[in-house]
Amino acid sequence: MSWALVGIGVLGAPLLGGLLFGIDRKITARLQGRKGPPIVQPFYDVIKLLAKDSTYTNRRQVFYLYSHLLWMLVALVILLTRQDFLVFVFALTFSEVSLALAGFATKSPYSHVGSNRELLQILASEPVLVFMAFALYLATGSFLTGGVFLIDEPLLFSYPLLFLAVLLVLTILMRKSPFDISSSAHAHQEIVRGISTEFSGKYLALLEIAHWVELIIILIIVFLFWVKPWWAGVLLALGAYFLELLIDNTYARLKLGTMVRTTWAWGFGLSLVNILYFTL
Amino acid sequence: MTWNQFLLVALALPLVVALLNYLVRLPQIRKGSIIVMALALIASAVWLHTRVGDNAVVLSFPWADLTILILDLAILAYITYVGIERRHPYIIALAVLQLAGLLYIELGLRPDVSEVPSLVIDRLSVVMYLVVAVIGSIICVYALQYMEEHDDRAHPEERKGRFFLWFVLFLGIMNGLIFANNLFWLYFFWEATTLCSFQLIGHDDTRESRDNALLALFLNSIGGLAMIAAIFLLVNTFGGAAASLSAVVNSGLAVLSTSFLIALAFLVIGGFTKAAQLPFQNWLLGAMVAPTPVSALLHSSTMVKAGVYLILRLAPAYSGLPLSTAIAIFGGFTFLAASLLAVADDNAKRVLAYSTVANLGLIVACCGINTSLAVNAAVLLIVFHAVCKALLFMGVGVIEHNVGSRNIENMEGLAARMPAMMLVVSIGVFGMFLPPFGVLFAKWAAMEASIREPLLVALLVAGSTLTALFWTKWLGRMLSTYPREEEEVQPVSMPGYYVTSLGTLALGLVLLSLGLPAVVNGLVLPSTMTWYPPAIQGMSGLNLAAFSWANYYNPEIILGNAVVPEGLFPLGLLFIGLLLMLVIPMAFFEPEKERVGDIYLSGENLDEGPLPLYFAGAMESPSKVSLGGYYFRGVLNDRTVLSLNIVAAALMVMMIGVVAS
Amino acid sequence: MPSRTVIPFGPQHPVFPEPLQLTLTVEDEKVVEAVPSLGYVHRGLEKGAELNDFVKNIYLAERVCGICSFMHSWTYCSCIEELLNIEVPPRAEYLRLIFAELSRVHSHLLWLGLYADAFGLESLFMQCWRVRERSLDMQEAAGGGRVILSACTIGGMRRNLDEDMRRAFIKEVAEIRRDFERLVPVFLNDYSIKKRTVGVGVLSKEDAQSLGAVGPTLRASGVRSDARMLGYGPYKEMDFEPVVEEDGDCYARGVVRVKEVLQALDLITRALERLPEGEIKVNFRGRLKGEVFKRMEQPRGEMLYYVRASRNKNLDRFRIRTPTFANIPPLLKMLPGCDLSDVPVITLSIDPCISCTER
Amino acid sequence: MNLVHLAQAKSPWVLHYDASSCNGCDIETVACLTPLYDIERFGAVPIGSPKHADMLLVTGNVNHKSKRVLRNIYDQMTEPKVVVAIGICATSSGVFHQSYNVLGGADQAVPVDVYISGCPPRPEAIIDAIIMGAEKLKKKWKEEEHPVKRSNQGSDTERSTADVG
Amino acid sequence: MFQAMMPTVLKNLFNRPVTREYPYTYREPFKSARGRLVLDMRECIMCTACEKRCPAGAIEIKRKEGLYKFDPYSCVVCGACVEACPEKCLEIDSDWRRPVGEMKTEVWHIEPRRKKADTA
Ligand code: SF4
Ligand code: SF4
Ligand code: SF4
Ligand code: SF4
Ligand code: SF4
Ligand code: SF4
Ligand code: SF4
Repeated sequence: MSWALVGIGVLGAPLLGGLLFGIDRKITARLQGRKGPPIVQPFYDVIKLLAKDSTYTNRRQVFYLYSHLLWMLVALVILLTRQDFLVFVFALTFSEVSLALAGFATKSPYSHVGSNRELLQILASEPVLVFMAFALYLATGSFLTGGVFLIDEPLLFSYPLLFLAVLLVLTILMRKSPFDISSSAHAHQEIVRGISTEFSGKYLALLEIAHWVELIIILIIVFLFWVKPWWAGVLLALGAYFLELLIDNTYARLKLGTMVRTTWAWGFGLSLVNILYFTL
Repeated sequence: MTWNQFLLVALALPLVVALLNYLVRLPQIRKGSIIVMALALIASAVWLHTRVGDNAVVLSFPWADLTILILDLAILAYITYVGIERRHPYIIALAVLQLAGLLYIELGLRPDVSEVPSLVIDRLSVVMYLVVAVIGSIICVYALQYMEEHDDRAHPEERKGRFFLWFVLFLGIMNGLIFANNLFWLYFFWEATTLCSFQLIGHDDTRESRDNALLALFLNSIGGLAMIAAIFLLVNTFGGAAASLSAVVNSGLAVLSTSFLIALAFLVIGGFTKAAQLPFQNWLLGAMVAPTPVSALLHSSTMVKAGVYLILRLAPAYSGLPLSTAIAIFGGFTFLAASLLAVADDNAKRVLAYSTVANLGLIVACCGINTSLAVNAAVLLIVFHAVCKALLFMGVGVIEHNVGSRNIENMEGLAARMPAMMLVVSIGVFGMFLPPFGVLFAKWAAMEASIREPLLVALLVAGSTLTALFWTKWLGRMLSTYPREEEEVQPVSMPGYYVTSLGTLALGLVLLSLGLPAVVNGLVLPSTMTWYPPAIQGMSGLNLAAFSWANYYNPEIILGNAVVPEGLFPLGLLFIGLLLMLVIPMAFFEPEKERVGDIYLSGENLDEGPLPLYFAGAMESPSKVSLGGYYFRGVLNDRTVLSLNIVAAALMVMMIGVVAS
Repeated sequence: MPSRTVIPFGPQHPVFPEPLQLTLTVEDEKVVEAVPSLGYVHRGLEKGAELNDFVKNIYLAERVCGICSFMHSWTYCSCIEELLNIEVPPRAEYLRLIFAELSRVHSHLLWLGLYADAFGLESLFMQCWRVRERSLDMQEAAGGGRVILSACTIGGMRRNLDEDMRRAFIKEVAEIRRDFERLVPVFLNDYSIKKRTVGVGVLSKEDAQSLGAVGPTLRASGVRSDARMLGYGPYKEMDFEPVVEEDGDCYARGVVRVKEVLQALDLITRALERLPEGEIKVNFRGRLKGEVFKRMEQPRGEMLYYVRASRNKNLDRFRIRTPTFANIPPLLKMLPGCDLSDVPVITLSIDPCISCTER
Repeated sequence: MNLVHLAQAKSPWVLHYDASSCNGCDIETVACLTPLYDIERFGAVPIGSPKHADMLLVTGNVNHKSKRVLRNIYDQMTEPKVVVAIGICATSSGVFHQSYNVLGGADQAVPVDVYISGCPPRPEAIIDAIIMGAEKLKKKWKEEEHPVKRSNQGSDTERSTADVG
Repeated sequence: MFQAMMPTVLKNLFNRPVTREYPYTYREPFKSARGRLVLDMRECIMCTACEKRCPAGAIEIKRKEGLYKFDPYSCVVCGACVEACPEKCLEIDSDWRRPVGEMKTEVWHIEPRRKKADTA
């Protein structure tokens, strides 16, 4: 891969992610029996936000918000260039930590609670991703993401349980019900909009764009479970995406404690059992 | 410079400076002598680094053996005296047992140690010496200013003299410890660090500090006893020649006798106590009552590092044995448990202490994994952890003096009041768990190496996520400011000593991380090369030696084109990320053009004007928004600590069981 | 010292459609203290009513609340009717019952939707409101307004129901029931909803009684109490039996309302089938004098009206005690000790209606 | 900047505040979100924080207590922003005009851009108002300042029976 | 049931959305709906019955000047005035008023005419 391709990836991912978000809103609307917004709605939103005036409460908030987007992109680049998956998880964590710090930087009770919840979401989701790195190593003999392209059998076949665990944490990463507790697409939250309560204008737009990138990252993670032929992986990713939408629309939002308990018991358990089974 | 001259600088100079400060209590003398000593130590470290090659330097001073023995007995006698005076039966018992053991070995077994080299200086010692000398010296400079501000009620000058006596002595003893090869010498330095830490923890002479000093003495005496037991087993079975660290290490699998293995286990347990592994962590937490430079010294470069240093050094000896796996699991468990406890604490210094315990656990786990990658990761962790922790402790010390509290909650909004400290602490915290800093690199290597033990993988994964939780939580509290707080609050200015010491360390941390390949190739790999030559990499073929400068910053590798089979830490890419993180906000953020907005308080803000963060509450009364961190006390409380300790103790018993069977 | 967070929860807050402030003190995320602050929608309606001609007050009473608007006008009108000794024709009384129960259907469906939103199940909210639109169409077709009907007047009704419409209504009610029954199992059985509501915000029978809870909040705690049991209007002919649940948690309160929707649909069908022929309005004359006190069951519980008059056209005193007013003390009993995420669920579980509480 | 204009008209994020209504208007506003009306078709989504909102939907009269809140929310919204007064209470004060605690319509607290009458207005009418408000949003973009209109005295439409008859 | 919502959402997905496409399609309001008050003042005799019955104070009559002011932004469309008017000048229409950017009062100048009673 050359720099140019990486550049295309970095620019293209948000666009694709935005489009997928538009489709998400359309499908969600249809699941609720509504017509829903046009598919390009996320782009309208972000362009509008970019043109809107913005306020900030202090400089560090702005700094960490940029850092959130930036490290999300770094994580994307690591993934796109098929590098070390463990490092990818670290970069993703840095991105989420930055977001939490951006929320903490304002002395707003809503952001504060949101940031704390974000941290617990990291706590809930990161282990499974790290396990995935180990699974990659065990299956391919390398921590590099590129390894999955070298083996013939899809990762899914050796790690069905881990795949389930990944699906479980995808709900968290995609901020979908039942685990959309730190900030959700839907406004009706007990903590208003959580971390993003204090962002406005272009800063909110930055956050939205970061979410788009995050979505692409998430889909790539699913894709890795079945890379050969490539369309199988794409189908798998889209299937998982649709499944998340269904779950989002049929589950009530669960509570913080339930989330941590569920992901640690099931996510951890399933991954570990699968990895142990694989090594034996 | 000759070796003798070097030893004069490394061992005798601190002793002299310590005594000088105790006897002549003049601030000018104190400052001058300590700064000179610091510079001399740093210079000697550089000299040592250039001087020691792949072959260890062996130095023998048989004439000093008797002196060492007498000093040993003196220390033990003193500890017994303390135990009697403070009516602590366990300390008395432990000290008397050690005394009896030592006397029995010397008089009953009469080992012939004339063949045993007193000191051996190899590359690992060089790494340790660099850590102790450089970081220790910087802490000394910091302490000069800190102790000026420290509240010593009566006879301030006398107390300062006493403080610097033990403080500087500590450095010298630590230098001895990392060179010692003769087990009796090692034991002496070991006990001397115990003594120094006892004196320093009790420095404030309050009830609390005296109690905690006693606790440290008690728990470390267990380690001392373990060491005596190990020496006894070795000398009893193999004769005097076995009382040599290098002999123990090099004998390796050749002497697979039970008593050798048990001796090995005892030595490791001795290391556990010093390294404050669960269930011995309490002395380190109690030590937090001491003045901050002491904590910084204990955590970063001396006491606890002595513990892991010993375990690390012994790693080749137990390589491939069940003991090794047991150590790995034990370390992993400590890593997880300490991280968990750190989440529930709101005392900044205790959080740092738990984090130290956790990281030492990780180092121990690496030693237990015992592959080239893992052991190199352990060395790297020792180096970077020392830098970060020294920085963090010193930062917290400054904050504590200004805020008047160690409670994390009281540090809220520090970013506005002490922006410089915020920067320093942020670097320290980022250094502990975020890419591309060294600790994370080492953690990455450790995790990739841990693939050998799936159970260990689980422990490390759980522990490392918890790490992110408590660090971010703390940093978040400090960042939290209300709009316009910066304009309203006067930033606190910083004395030169602080700027020098903290600035050096912060800059050093960034530079060391940037130059990771140099650190790996120049320091870390050579220090393990003797036992883990790159040719026989561990099970995971991941080869740290392949990661040269060229590799890290090679665009081809950043782009993932080069085929590196096992794993790769794309340092260059991560640094580009870090750089952009600093540049982009500066480029796009125009604070003048934008409005500072009040925070959202559901429409009931009263914070225009003199009442920041107030909202109209019930009956229109102004109520203040207050924020509190999450500590999960419902789940993590004393009972959790107790059960974790029990599990740790059980693991340790099992470890010995594994060895004995 | 445990660290505590103080959160101003409201008045402007996405989970509350109406302004209400709870100053929440939380530790981690456990609520330690909740202090309410009211008065954001106080309009001085009762005082305003005393300035008016008593006939105009029908329109004012309707606007005590836009949700159970019809019930307010019914209660007000029946107070005046009692003062003036007016005998309301039976057809009008039946029509009133039909509209009142229709209000209950739309009010409960509305609430079930908001409740679903409070625990984050947006699609369920959408479905509840979608069903509710049918009942609004019925109200508009027959009463002239989607939510504020202005159909009730002193002495009877302003709007009649012709035979075609009556038949259409019976059919429409059956369809509402069919649509709603699809959602019933969701409220009763869904795993995630139960996870969020069972055992949350428990109000014991004793507390419910001593703190003066009313309506579904009271009935969900196992107390058989409903003002409709008094048999005002045509209720005496309806064999009315209140819905009672025992557990007193949020889940039980939801179940009570789900069952009440079905019950209300039954009552409407029955009333439509038995609808007597005849006049819908009688003319009245006379002077207002005396005082009257009325209890009626609104969707949210029992409501008290007190009217005193001595001046012919104007009222001397006009007082309303609304159900939410009575349900706030039980709410404050339930909040401490719950999780922050439970606050919206518990608060909404009493179906707070601030506009009537503050009038 | 046609794209920006398009985006602004297509993405009005609404914040609803009940300044002291009877609920009638509130529930009709909420009804606009529901499947039958679905204002998300026009990109309008309800939003919790004023900092994200483009459009403030006010229902109900302004009273002494809600005036400050309304003003505060309005101030926290960033430009461009429009205010829509929904229902008679918010345009004037309807049946509550003689109550002691009622100050009048929403324009007593914030400048109003769109008025919609009705007690309560039908959801269709509210959709009309939101579309109209969204159109106004793009006009307001980067206007220097928003003069605060504090009166609701528009010029009267003069008509006479002679004109009609 | 684990996910009781599933059948409903799937049904929704595969059915057409129920959204009424207002403003692209227009659904006639019910005939009886109270949309807005329309005035036709040709027959008005300035008796002020409507003014007296209006709960919202939307009608203001100045007999001497022949002024009849109606504020559509105060009218709650209750219909009390319609019932009160002897001349059937007022009527409730089922269509609704469109939003405006500026509120305007309807002012009618009513030519002085004799009351109906007089003509009779
Ligand atoms: S009347 Fe009630 S609301 Fe008003 S001030 Fe008194 S106690 Fe408060
Ligand atoms: S008005 Fe009545 S109910 Fe209210 S506080 Fe006073 S006595 Fe109690
Ligand atoms: S409870 Fe009050 S505000 Fe709510 S709908 Fe009923 S009357 Fe209206
Ligand atoms: S109980 Fe609620 S809905 Fe019923 S009249 Fe009162 S405020 Fe209105
Ligand atoms: S306009 Fe009518 S429906 Fe709307 S709040 Fe006012 S009284 Fe209620
Ligand atoms: S319809 Fe009602 S509010 Fe409107 S003018 Fe007539 S009486 Fe007044
Ligand atoms: S009641 Fe009719 S006739 Fe009399 S003033 Fe009013 S509109 Fe004119």
